[in-house]
Amino acid sequence: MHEVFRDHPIREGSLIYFAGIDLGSTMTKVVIVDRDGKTLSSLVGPTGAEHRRLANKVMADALMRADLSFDQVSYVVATGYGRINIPFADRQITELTCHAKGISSLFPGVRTAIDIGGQDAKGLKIRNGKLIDFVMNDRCAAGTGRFLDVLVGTLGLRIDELGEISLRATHKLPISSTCTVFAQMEIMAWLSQGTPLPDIVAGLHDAIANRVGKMVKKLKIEPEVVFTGGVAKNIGVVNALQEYLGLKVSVPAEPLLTGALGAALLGKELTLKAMAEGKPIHEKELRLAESTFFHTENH
Amino acid sequence: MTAKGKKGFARAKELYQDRSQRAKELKAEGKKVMGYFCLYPVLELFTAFDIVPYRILGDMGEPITKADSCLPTIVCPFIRSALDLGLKGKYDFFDGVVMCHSCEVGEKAAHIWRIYMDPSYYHFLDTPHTVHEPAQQQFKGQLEDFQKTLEALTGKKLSAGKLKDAVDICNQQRVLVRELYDLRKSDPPLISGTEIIEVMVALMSIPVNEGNALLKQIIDEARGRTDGPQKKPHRLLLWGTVIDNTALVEMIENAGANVVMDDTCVGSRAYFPMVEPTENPLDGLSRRYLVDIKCPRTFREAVYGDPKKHYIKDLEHRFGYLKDYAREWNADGVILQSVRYCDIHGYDTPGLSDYLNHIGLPNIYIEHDYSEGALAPLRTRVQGFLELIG
Amino acid sequence: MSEEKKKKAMNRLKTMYPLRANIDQAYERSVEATKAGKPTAWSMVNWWEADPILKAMDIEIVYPENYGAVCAAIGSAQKYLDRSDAEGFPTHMCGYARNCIGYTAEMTELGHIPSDAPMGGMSNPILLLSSGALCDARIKWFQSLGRYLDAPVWTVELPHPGVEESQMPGVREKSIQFMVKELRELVAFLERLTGRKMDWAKLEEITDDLIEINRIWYEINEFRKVRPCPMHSRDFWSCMNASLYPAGDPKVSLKLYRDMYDEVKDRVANKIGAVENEKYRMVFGELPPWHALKIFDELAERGWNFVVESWAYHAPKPIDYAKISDPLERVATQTYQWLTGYFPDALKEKEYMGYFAYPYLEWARTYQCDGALFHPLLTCRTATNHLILAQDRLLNKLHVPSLIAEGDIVDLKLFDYADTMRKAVVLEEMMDHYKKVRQEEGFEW
Amino acid sequence: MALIMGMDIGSGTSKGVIVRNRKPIAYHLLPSGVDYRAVAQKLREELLAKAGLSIADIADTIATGHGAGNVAFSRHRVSDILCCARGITSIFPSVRTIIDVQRISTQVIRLNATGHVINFTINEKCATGSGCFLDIISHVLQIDLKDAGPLSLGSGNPVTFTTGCAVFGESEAISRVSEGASKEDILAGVHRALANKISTLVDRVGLEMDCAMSGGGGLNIGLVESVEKKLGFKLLVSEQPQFINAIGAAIMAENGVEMGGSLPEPGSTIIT
Ligand SMILES: Nc1ncnc2c1ncn2[C@@H]1O[C@H](COP(=O)(O)OP(=O)(O)O)[C@@H](O)[C@H]1O
Ligand SMILES: Nc1ncnc2c1ncn2[C@@H]1O[C@H](COP(=O)(O)OP(=O)(O)O)[C@@H](O)[C@H]1O
Ligand code: SF4
Ligand code: SF4
Ligand code: SF4
Repeated sequence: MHEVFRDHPIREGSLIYFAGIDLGSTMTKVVIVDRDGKTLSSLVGPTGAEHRRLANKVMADALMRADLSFDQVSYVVATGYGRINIPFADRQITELTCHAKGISSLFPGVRTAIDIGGQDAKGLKIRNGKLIDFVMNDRCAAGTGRFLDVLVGTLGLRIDELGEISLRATHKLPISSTCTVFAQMEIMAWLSQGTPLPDIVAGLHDAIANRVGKMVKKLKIEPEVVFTGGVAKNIGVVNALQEYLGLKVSVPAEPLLTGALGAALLGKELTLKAMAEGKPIHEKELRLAESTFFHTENH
Repeated sequence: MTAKGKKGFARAKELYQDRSQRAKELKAEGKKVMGYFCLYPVLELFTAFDIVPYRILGDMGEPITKADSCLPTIVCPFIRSALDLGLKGKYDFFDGVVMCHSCEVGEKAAHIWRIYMDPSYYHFLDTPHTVHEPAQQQFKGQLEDFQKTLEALTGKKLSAGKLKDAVDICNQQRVLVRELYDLRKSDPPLISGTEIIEVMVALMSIPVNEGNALLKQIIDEARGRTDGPQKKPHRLLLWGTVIDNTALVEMIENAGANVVMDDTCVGSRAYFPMVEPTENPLDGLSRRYLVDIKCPRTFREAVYGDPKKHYIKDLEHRFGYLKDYAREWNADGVILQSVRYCDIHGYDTPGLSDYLNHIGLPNIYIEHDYSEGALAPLRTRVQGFLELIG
Repeated sequence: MSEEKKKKAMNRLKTMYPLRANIDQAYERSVEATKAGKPTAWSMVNWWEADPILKAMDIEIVYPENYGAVCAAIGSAQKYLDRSDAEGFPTHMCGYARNCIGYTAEMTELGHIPSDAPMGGMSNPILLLSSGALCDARIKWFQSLGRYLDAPVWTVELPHPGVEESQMPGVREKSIQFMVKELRELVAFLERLTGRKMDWAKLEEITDDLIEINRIWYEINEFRKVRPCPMHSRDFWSCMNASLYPAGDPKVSLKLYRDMYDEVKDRVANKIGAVENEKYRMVFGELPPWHALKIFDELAERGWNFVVESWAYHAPKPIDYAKISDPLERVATQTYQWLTGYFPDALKEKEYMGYFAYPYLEWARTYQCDGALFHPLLTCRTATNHLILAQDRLLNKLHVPSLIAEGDIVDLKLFDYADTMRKAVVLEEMMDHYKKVRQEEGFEW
Repeated sequence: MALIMGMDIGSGTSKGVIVRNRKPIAYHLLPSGVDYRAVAQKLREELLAKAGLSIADIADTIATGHGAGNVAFSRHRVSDILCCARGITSIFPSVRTIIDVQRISTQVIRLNATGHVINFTINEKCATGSGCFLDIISHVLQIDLKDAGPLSLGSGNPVTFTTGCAVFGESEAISRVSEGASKEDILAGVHRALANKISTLVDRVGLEMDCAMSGGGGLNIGLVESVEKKLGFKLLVSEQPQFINAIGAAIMAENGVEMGGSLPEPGSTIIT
């Protein structure tokens, strides 16, 4: 059940391609770009316990959509939580740097970026397209996409409905539990009292926005602020965050993909730089071995 | 002395992996082994009485189970871990323990240790919080009392000569540790951050003179080695709470940096300050331990009694030595790390970060649970930091 | 149960009201004084070690620790906590400290007291007086305010010898002399800082009054050993600040405490309890959940009387200070006595945490308690560290069961009323059981 | 004696029993869902139907558990800790220590010879120490709760869980899978982590034999065996461990009647 985005027709002339693969805790994202940095194809699939082992399968799908073979991809940068588990990657770069890159390519004036993914939330301080400082949360699932993922089940909703539903709220409920699991209990209590769903959902969005907003404030936020990561698809959280920060927040058209996009672009930069300097792009043997492995898996 | 199979680094590693082996051997030979907590129980006094000092540490690889029945979970997990090992009988070979007022939880845990473990010898040193003259005198008085209880325990009177000899031996160790640390100045360093931890933990598990011999072997070995650490894009300074396990440094070093210098209490903080020889050795000792050990547990002001205060001067006074470390060891970034729930280090981090920013040293603060396995999320942070400093 | 009966379950002391009002007024007066430009020191609660000195030099004292409680009670702490987080201070640190750091950061940024600061705010201090007593926050927190304030920080030492070590020859004298030397330095420093001279006569007077206040306050609490206990913890908390901080004019406080003494004595003589049908005599550990004080009414209806509280809020065991002529030495001795007063008894029982944990044992015994209710303050290590130990000692040495009901100093919402009640009824069953055990084993109660 | 209905409206499942003379004569369980009030109503109806009784046959209904306050037709709620004690004692009179593993909390309860509670401790605030942790991991491994226990028994090498968070335990499980750990090993790891927590709780209240496990956790053979292994002895587990609290609630009502009141024994609060 992969979503596929083919943004551009494949162009004849460009011979080399770059892939970024963002193996997140929840979603696996692949973006393939050409030497001009144009996105040729992108793919989003759930990570799941099995998918992680089959990162190359996801990659293969993305290649297929782009009508490319793995040989045509010059450089693969892996990022995301599972970046070390991608055997065919040429290099691993953290999602911090990749998001900064991806976002800057879409919003050249960005100075602060907020990324809320499935397992963590990050604040990035960016100047002239470069990451200069960051904050991250960890440990507690509250304040991450996981918070919502866990709670949608309780509410009997789908994750992609949350945003719309929350817009109908008349009164945002305060959620006091910091723990995801206990917030769940709290919500159940509200539900049993007949509290309207929109109010609860809006309360959850506020809870996330407050937690993440508070953390990102450490960076001394300056506009333009861009909000990315899967949770940015949720209009409710976007609004709550804008309200909390008192600032307008921009969201990329495809927020899930900025990490993978950044990874692909970084791979492109590294390659073009190496080519310009006449240096080898990557260690040949390793690369060959991996690609054979890759092909056998696919045929 | 028993014949030891391994030497140098291999021996240090062996001791790191099985800390108590040597202490237990010595105990079997009739020596007393004394556990001590934190840095303030003066090593010279143990050494002068021919007692084997054995630093009480935790174990990041072992889940804490027993300690939760006497200490709440919202306190320093290092202390909880140490207490847990004690309650599990891992420190049963001690002939006694010496605890101190390291920090609030350290002090409470000391008393709890005594209540639950009931060691046959126990002494508590109430390290003052300031470094002023009266505080030094107070600390000296405490050392006199400590000496008295050791005399009562051993039945031996301590002569000034013996204590002076002990000061010499311990100072020798400090000189050797500095020499070892100097070998981290080259690029690549001759010793990795991981190895340093193994060596330091080993030193804290054996008598000082044996530690000196071990250090000499290690220094020789390091000088001639070809299998040392690789050159890496970054050289880091590591500040913070106790690090007695290699996992964290290993994670950092695997992320693409060499840890070339540290300011933690299983490292330079413990060994760099020297004892000045004084007529009454306790004067030099009380000054060295109370004043010269630069742990954030102690309150110090830039100028004593100055009714004016300048923030940067204050920071310079408290953290200036880190600038020297960074310069001498050529570090291009600083990792400020703390175990969760450490108030002592927690209050200092924003100020220290201000200072490092002021002198232009990139830095990052990371907090961990004192658990080997929970380091994964930190890896991204460290790697991101390295990418950020280029 | 009728409304009428509910009101009657707890019987508050009449003399509590003027004393509480006096404390509140003192707070307001202090705010006004500092607003009017009187030199102000921010001070950690220091158990009378430095307060008399500051008072004698006519320096107004505000206690940011107490201010944290005020902000929490009014519900405005969250903003300051968030600010402290944003400033990069770890969130696990003391809630009062974080409240203060956030407040200070905001005040410095604005250049004046935030207009919405509760109770008029705390004005810019000339001095930050830390204390080495009891917790790390109290030494480290003011130093960390150096980011925002240019006021110098001074740390007052208070030795914490171990129980056995405290009894070694000379330790007491050396410790007190150490404190005296440090206090003398503090006086000299304050003279330089303010350009004023110390008024020694005034210091003597304040010291004497304080010692007397503490003595009477101690005696009042001694009356609570009687069955039925004449004074509930609610009254204790309402009045303790006149001793602890010491809030208000000592002369006024002294008179009000004397009145209270009379009323309590009278209740004892007439066997009037603070709770109707006293069934369970309880120890309360640490500070109560200020937002849920009504729980004490519900418990009072079930026969729970709270007869004694944490050691840290109580006055020292009285000793004779008459022979000490130097007022600084008297001050130091009283504070040292507060900290170590229970040590000799603790040593006899081989209890090595002579403060915090041991007094619970002594009190459970002398106040004949059936159980204890502990309310740990999650971010305050000092108030939480020893509770499990205290529970264990109470149960295993005295057969007194206890309950820990979670809460926090600034996040008052953390206290779960319903859940605490759910556990409290179970504690009743435990108390019934252990009462039998104590009787079987020949305990007095 | 009259028939009494005991209800345990848990955070995960709602359990109802009808008890006569301390013996349950009918059981029924429903997922709690989100509406406690409705589930309590439905549970009552279905339970009565199962037992072939009508409301008029039931002398009293008494509720316990997380959602007890929502049982509109019961006048009294009782503390689940006391219910657990009464319930266990009615089945295993020799029990002195109970390990009650519910969905959001795990509690260890100590009893005296008369079955009264003399100490207890609860692991809560963080979901790691309770059944919930298992639910989360089973969910991510796409394993039915029923199968988690038996499956874990086949593990040769349980993984060590290190994160303190139940929700992140999930991520840890995922990454372990990606490192090649089997589902069996992961489940066994969760059981072991829970067993460690439980042993800490047991240490805190002080163990006395016999020791029983109750609550939904008792249904999980893998968990039971891990705890047994950790503690070094066999646990008593009744046939219907999940119903213990509901049974106990009914027994409390019976006790109250026996003690001469129409109320359940002390330890109850009126639902207002
Ligand atoms: N269509 C959607 N609407 C709202 N939220 C979504 C949507 N798709 C994904 N999410 C949220 O995004 C999160 C995953 O974000 P992602 O950035 O991919 O994280 P990670 O990189 O950790 O996998 C999920 O936890 C989910 O909550
Ligand atoms: N069939 C089953 N097999 C194994 N474990 C189960 C089963 N059913 C429930 N559980 C476990 O029991 C827990 C629920 O226990 P229960 O006592 O019903 O809790 P609550 O009363 O809070 O709903 C679940 O979290 C789950 O881990
Ligand atoms: S509180 Fe909840 S979300 Fe937070 S760490 Fe614990 S289980 Fe996880
Ligand atoms: S890490 Fe901090 S809290 Fe722990 S022992 Fe050290 S100073 Fe104390
Ligand atoms: S930690 Fe506790 S004792 Fe220390 S300052 Fe905070 S509230 Fe006060």
